[in-house]
Amino acid sequence: MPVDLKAVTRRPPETVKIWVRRFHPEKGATWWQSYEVKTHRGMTVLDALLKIKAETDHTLVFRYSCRMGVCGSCGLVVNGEPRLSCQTQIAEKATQEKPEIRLEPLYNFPVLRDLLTDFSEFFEKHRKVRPYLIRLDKEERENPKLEYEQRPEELEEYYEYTLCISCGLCAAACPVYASNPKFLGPHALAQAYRYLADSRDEGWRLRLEELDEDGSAYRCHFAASCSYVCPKVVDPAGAIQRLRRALLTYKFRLFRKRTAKPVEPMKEAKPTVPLPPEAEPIEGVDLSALEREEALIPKQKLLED
Amino acid sequence: MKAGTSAILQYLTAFLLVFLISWHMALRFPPVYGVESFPETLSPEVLYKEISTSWLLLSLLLVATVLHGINGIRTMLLEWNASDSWRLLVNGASLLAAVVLCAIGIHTIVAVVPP
Amino acid sequence: MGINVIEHDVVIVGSGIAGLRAAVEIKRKYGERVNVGIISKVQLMRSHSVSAEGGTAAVIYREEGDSLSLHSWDTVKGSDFLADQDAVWLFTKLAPEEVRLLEHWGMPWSRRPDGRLALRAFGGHSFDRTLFAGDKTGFYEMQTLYNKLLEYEGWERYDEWFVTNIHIEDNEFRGLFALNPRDGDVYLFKAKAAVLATGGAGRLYSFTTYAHTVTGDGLAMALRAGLPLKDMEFIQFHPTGLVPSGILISEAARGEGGYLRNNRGERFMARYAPQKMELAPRDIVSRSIMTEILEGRGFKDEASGIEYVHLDLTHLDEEKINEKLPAIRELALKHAGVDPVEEPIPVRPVAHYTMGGIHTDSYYRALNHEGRWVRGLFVAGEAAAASIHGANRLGSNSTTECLVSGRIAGELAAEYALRSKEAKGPSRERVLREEEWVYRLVRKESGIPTYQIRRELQETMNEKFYVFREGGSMRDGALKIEKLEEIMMKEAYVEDKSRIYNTDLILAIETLNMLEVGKVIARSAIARAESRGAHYRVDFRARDDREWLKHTLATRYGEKDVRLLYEPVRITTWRPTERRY
Amino acid sequence: MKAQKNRLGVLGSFKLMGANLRDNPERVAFLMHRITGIILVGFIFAHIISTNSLARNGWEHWMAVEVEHLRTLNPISLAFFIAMGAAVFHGLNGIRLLLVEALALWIGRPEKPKPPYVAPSLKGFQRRAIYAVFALWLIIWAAIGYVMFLW
Ligand SMILES: Cc1cc2nc3c(=O)[nH]c(=O)nc-3n(C[C@H](O)[C@H](O)[C@H](O)COP(=O)(O)OP(=O)(O)OC[C@H]3O[C@@H](n4cnc5c(N)ncnc54)[C@H](O)[C@@H]3O)c2cc1C
Ligand code: HEM
Ligand code: SF4
Ligand code: F3S
Ligand code: FES
Repeated sequence: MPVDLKAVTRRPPETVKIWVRRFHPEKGATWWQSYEVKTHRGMTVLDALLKIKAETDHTLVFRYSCRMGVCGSCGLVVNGEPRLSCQTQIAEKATQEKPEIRLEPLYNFPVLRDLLTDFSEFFEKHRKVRPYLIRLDKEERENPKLEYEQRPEELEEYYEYTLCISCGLCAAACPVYASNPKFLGPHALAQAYRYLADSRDEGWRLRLEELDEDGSAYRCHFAASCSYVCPKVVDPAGAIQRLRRALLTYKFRLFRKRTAKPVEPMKEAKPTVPLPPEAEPIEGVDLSALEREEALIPKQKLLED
Repeated sequence: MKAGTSAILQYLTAFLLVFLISWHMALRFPPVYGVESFPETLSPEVLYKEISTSWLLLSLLLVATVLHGINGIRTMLLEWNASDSWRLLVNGASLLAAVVLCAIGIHTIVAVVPP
Repeated sequence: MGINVIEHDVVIVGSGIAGLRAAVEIKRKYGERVNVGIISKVQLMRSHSVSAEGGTAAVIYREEGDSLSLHSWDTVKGSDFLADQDAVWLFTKLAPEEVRLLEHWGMPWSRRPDGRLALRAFGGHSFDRTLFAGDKTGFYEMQTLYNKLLEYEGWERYDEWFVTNIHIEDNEFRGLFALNPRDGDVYLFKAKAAVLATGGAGRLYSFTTYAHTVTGDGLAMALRAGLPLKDMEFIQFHPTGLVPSGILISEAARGEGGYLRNNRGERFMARYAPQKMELAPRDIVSRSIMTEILEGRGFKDEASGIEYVHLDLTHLDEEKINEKLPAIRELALKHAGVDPVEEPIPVRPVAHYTMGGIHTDSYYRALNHEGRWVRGLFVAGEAAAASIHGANRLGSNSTTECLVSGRIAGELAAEYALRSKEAKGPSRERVLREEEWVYRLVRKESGIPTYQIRRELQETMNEKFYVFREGGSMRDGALKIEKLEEIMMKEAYVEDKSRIYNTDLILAIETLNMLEVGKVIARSAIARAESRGAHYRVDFRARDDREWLKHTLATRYGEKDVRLLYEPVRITTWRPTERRY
Repeated sequence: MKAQKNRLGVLGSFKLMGANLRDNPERVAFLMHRITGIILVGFIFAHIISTNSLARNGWEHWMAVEVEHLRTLNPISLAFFIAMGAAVFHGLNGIRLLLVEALALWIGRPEKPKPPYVAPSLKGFQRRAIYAVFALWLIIWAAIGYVMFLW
C-alpha cells in the first residue's frame, strides 16, 4: 500500500471532521454521523476514534487491539479505500483545504454494528484451505527430534505470504470477492499458496486436488487491488498467480516438489560454556545430573492431590 | 466442468486467438492485396479467395472465438449468482449458444460457392 | 428467565500463545475425546501475543556450548533470585521441544545458511539462545498455533466473548460467566476444568507496549474469586518504547548491535553495565535511561512533552536491518516518521510485562492462599506466576513460558477432565446475580463515564509506579486509586444501552478490573521495602535478602480491602549472590 | 440480530477504491478486459450471424449493404471500429494476462518488504506491460481508424 510515510511528521489540520457510517442492528438503521476532533501531530484514525469514544460518543463501536498494525483488528474503509485505522495518519487523509475523513465498515463483510464487521465467513474460508503443514511422517511431527531442514532461500519462497495478519482489507478491495460469494478470496488463497510453497509441506497433492474448484484461484482475474491495499505487503495477487501456475502444471502432471527432511545431528561438539564462578550450586546439588534428567510431570500425583 | 479445465480451455483458446485474430484483422490491411482502400479488401473476389483457401483457419478461428467468448461469459455469469438452478441454466444456455453459433458459422464458411 | 448454559470438558479463557498452546496440546493428545471451548475477548488470532517481537529462548544446540544449567542460571540471576528454581528447571527442560514442535507445525523460524535454526543475542542471556522469526516472533507463534488448531475438530470458538467472572466453590472450579456480544446475554460455561490464559495487565499504564485489550481481567477475576495474586509489584519496564506511542522497539534491536545514546552522543551504558553494555537485563537498562533523562541528558519531544534517549541503528547495514529487524523499521517509519537506517529512534522505558500473576505451582495449577490446588483450575502464560521470572523477566523467556505452561496446563486439564464425572456448575441464583452484576452500570441513567476514571488511573500508575518508586508518592497513588474505585462504584455509568456489541459496557468492566489490579500492585509495592529487580525504591535502594527473599501473595479481604501474605522462594540450586553485569 | 449485508456486488467492480490509473492500473485493466470481452462477444455473435448468407438474401446482398456501410462514418462502421478497439485492447491485455495469470511471469520474486512497501507483483514487469498495453492499444486503434476511414 503506498502509505505516505512522511505523513506522521506533518501537522494535520487543527480540527478534523470525521464522518462515520453507522449502523444500529436493533433499530436496523444506517446513517452518517460526523464528529469534530481536535488533532495532534502523529494522530492516527484509530486515535481519533478512541478519542471520540472516550469524549464525545460512548456508543460508537469499532474493533481494535494492538494499535501497531499487527493484530489485524482495525480494518476500515477510509475515504473509500480499505485501511488499517491504526496505521493511517490523519495528516495523510485530511488536508487543510478539506479537513474531512469518511469512515465506513469494511466492504464485503456483513456489518454487525457501526464500524464492526463479521469475519465468520472470512475465517471459515481460511480454514478451508488447510492452513497448516501436512506431513507424512506423523510420528516425527508430534515428537520432534530435530528441526526440518530449510535453507534461507527456501524460506524466502514463502516468507512474504506468512506476513498476513488476516485483516480482511484485501477481501474488502477485491472486485471478485464483492460479487462472488463462493470465491475464497485473496487472503485464503495466499495462505493456501504459503503452505504449498513451504518446503516442509508434503500435502501438495491433496491441496492441488482440493483447490481445483470453483471458488479458487481461477476466479481471480488479477485486479491486484488486494496487493495494493494490503498493509503488510503480503502480495496476495502474486501468490494467487503462482498458485494458479501450480494448479495448471499439476493438471498437466508437471508439478514437482522437493520436500524437506530433518537436519542431520551436529557432528562436532564444542566444549560447554562454564557457569560463572558466582554460580556455585548448593552443596549436594549435582548440576550435570540435573542437566541430564528428563523433565517429569507427575500427572497422577498432581491430579489426585 | 472442473474449474481448472475451464481455465485451460480459456487460456488455450486465448493463445490461439492471438494469432488467428491478428491474421484475421491483418487481412483487412489494404497493401496485403495491393488494393487502394479498406473497403476494397472486402470485395467479393478477395473474400471468396480468402474463404476458399483458408477455410480451415477460419473455422478454427470461429470455434476458438465461440468457445472462448462463451466460456468467458459463462464464468462471469456463474460468478454473480451461486444458486444451483442458475448454474444449470447458464451452463445449458452456453452449450446451446456455442453449438448454434458454431453451426451458423461453419455454414457460412462451407456454404460459400465462388461464382 | 432462562439461563444460557454452554458445556465443555475443558474451557480455555484467552487465546494468546498460552491459551492456543493449551488447546493444541489437548487436541493433539486427546483428539475428540476432550471437547474444548476457547473464549477470547478478541478474535482468536488477534490476541496481544501477536505483538511479541524479539524471540523465544531455548537451549536447542547443546553441541555449540549452551546448557540447560546456563539458561536456568541466567533466568534465576535475571529474576534477582526471586524465581522458584524448580519451576525454572522444568521450564528450561521443556523449552527446546516446544521450539521444534512449532517448527514442525509450520513456524517460519529464521534460518542459518545450512538450514538449521538461527539464534540471536538477548539481554541477560549469557549465550546466544534466542530463536526468532524476523522480529515478529510472537506473531508467527500465534499464527502457527492458531492454524494448527484449525486442523482439528471438536472444539468451539467464542470470539469476542467477554469473560466476566469465574466461579469457585469448595475450592473447586465450577464454571465461568461470559458475555455474548451478539445478543448481550450472560452465558454460563460449565466445564470440568479450565485454563486461564488471560495475559498481563499492562494497560494500567498509558505509556505501554501492550495492546489496548490487555486490562488484567483474568487477574481481577481470580482476585474476586478469592485466589491470591503473586508478586504483583513487579512490573517490567522495557527500556525502548517508541516515543510518543509506546510501541515496542524490540530488544532485538540491541541484540543485533544497536547503541543507546544520550544527548551528548555518549553510549551511556558504559557507566552502568560496562560488560554487557546495552544487553544488560531490562530493569538495569531502564533505570540507566531514566537516570540519564532525570539528569538532563535526554531529548524532549515537542508535541507530547515526553523525554527520551536515542536508540542508534545507523551504523548497522541496511541489508541487516531489512533482514533481521524489518518490523522495527516499519514501525519507526509509520509511527514516528523516523527511518532507523538514517536516524536514531526516540525511545524511553515503557510498561511491558507483568511478572506477577495468579498464584500457581511449578505445574501451573492454580493455588489458593493456603497453597492448596483449586481443583480443575489451571493458569498459563503471563497470567500465571509459577515464578520463573521472579522480580525481572529476561527478554524472550516469556513466549517460551507461554508455550511450556500452555502445554503443561492443557495436558493436565484434559487429564483431569477425563477423570472427573460431570461438571457441576453454580446455582441458579449465582447466575442471575452475575447478570445483575454485569448490567448494573447500564441500568444507571447518568453519572460519570468510565473513560475518565481509566485515564486517571493510568496517569497515577504512570507517575507513581514507574521505574523509580518512593514510599510517600506510592501511598498517594494508592489513595488515589481507592478514590477512583469509590467513584467507579458509586457514580460510574454506561451510556450505551444496546445489547449488541456494547463495547461501552465492556470497557467499563475492564476499568473496574484495572482498578482492582492496580490496587493490588500499589499495596504490594508499598509493602516491599527493598529494591529488587524491576521494583526499585529510591527510599530502599538495596536488595534485602534477609527480610524480603519471599513472594508477595495478595488476596481480597472483604469487599474492598487487600490482604498481603508471604511465601518463601524455593531455592533448590543456587543461593542468591550479588547481581552484576 | 440482523447484520447488515455489505457486499458491494457486481457494481463493486466499478468502485475504484481510491485507486486510479497510477496506483492500481491492474484494476482498470481488469475492468476493461471484462467490458471489452463482453463487447466482443456481442459483436462476434452479430458478426457470425450477419455474415451468414441465410440471414440475408445471399452473399451479394451482404456485400451490398454492409460493405457499403463501412465506407463512411455511420453506426455500423462505428460499431466495427469500437469492436476493433475492443479486440485490440482485449488481445494485448490478454497476452499480458496469459503470461501473468497462467504462467505467473512478470510478477517479481517474493521478497522481504522494505520501504516504500510496494508489493512485488505491482512493481513487476507486468506493471510496465500494462502501460505498454494502453499505449499500444491507442496507437493500433488509431491506425485502424486511419485504415478504415481515411486510407
Ligand atoms: C510488545 C511486546 C513484545 C514482547 N516481546 C516478547 C518477546 O520478544 N519475547 C518474549 O518472550 N516475550 C515477549 N513479550 C511478552 C509476551 O508477548 C507476553 O507475555 C505473552 O504474549 C503473553 O501471552 P499470553 O498467552 O499469556 O496472553 P495474551 O496474549 O495477552 O492473551 C490474553 C488472552 O486472554 C484473553 N482475555 C483476556 N481477558 C479476557 C476476558 N475478560 N474475557 C475473555 N478473554 C479474555 C484475550 O482475548 C487474549 O486472547 C512481549 C510483550 C509485549 C507487550
Ligand atoms: C486476441 C485474442 C484474445 C486473447 C489473447 C484473449 C485472452 C483472454 C484471457 C487470457 C482471458 C481470461 C481472463 C481472466 O481469466 O482474467 C479472456 C477472457 C475473456 N475473453 Fe478473451 N481473449 C481474446 C479474444 C477474445 C474474443 C475474440 C472474445 C469474444 C468472443 C473474448 C471474450 C472474452 C470474455 C467474454 C472473457 C471473460 C472475461 C472475464 O472473465 O473477465 N476474448 N480472454
Ligand atoms: S493478505 Fe494482506 S490485506 Fe489480506 S488479510 Fe492478509 S494482511 Fe490483510
Ligand atoms: S483483488 Fe481479487 S481479483 Fe485477484 S488479484 Fe486480488 S484476488
Ligand atoms: S489495532 Fe491491531 S492492526 Fe490496527
